Amino acid sequence: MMEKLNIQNIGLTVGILVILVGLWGLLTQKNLIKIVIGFALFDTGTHILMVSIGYIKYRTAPILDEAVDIRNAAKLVVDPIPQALVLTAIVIGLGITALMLSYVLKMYQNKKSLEINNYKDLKW
Amino acid sequence: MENSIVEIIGAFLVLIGSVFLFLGALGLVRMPDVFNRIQTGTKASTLGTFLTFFGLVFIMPEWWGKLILLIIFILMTNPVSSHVLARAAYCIKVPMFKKTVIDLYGKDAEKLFKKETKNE
Amino acid sequence: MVNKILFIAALIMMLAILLTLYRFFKGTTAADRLVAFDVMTVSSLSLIGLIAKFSDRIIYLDVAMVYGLLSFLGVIIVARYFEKGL
Amino acid sequence: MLNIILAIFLGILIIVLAIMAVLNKNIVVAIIAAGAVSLFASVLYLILAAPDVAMTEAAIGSGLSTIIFFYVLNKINRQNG
Repeated sequence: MMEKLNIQNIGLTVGILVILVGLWGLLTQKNLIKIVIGFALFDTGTHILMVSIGYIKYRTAPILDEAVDIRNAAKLVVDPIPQALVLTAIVIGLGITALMLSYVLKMYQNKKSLEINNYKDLKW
Repeated sequence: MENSIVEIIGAFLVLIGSVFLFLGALGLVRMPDVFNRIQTGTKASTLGTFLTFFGLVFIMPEWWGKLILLIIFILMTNPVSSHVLARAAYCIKVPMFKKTVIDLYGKDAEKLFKKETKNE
Repeated sequence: MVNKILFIAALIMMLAILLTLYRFFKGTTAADRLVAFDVMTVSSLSLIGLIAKFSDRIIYLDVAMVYGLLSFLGVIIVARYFEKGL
Repeated sequence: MLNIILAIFLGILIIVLAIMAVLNKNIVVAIIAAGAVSLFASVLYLILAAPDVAMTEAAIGSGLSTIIFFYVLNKINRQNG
């Protein structure tokens, strides 16, 4: 039991739980802005999950300065590839959030309402 | 494992700083209305963060540049944010505690907000 | 000796963040919650300083600087929204 | 040892704030809670040895997202009356 309690497993658990909470908010809320907030939580959860996949025990951050010897750097630092992927995903998540919010603004300008139940134009 | 006396002084400074942070959070729970909470929370937490970074200067002497920069940054931004917060809380008319004695900001604030709305 | 004292200091800071979380959870108005958010971020700023000391990398202090700047910006934005719109 | 205690503490904090961001009726409080989730997630990235991701998450996920949300909320309020 105590051997399973390391930082990587805690990170994976927190990531999956935040993904589930975001999905719950995305599916059950009626307000349009609350739906976008649920999407932002989902995004944060996937980022925590991906960073904690690349973590290796007892190692330090992959930035080379005087604390990390360059010749032994491959044995001292964690995996830098998932961090680079997450760095890209954060910026794309901001773009998607801004696009969804601009759609919310357009929908509000048409119908003067933020309730999801008032938009039934596609159900004829 | 032996530590020099300077490092132990620094560690005790960090401990005093954390106690100040705890007292600020306790005041945030115990105080009755918004303005009292702003006063106790931001003042105590500013001193706590200041003492923590100042103690880290004693423990890690080669990091002094960035730590002093952080201390100056905290001392400049934290009172500004507390002031803006108090002004916003007054502006949306948060109810005061019923034992409040005096409100000197009232008349000035009425004139100020009227003038600003006229200009727009 | 020094490491034990710093460990106790980190535990006290975590307790302080939990108390502000209680105020954030219960606070009756939105301004209460904004004050709790401000104190919470300032407390975790000094927690980042202790993490940097324990893992012995100076690069972590840059994160503390960005963190402080962005939390300040968030409080200013929400207060401006309360006052008269952005 | 301190790393494991801090990770458990930050995980509990992140999950409580996320549930609060979903369940609260007031939209302003929900947006502040979502920003707080991003800020504490950046401290968790610091423990997971990723300071560059922590910096970007604190700048973009917390700062810029909150600004965009309040910009849209202000536009909606202004069209109302």
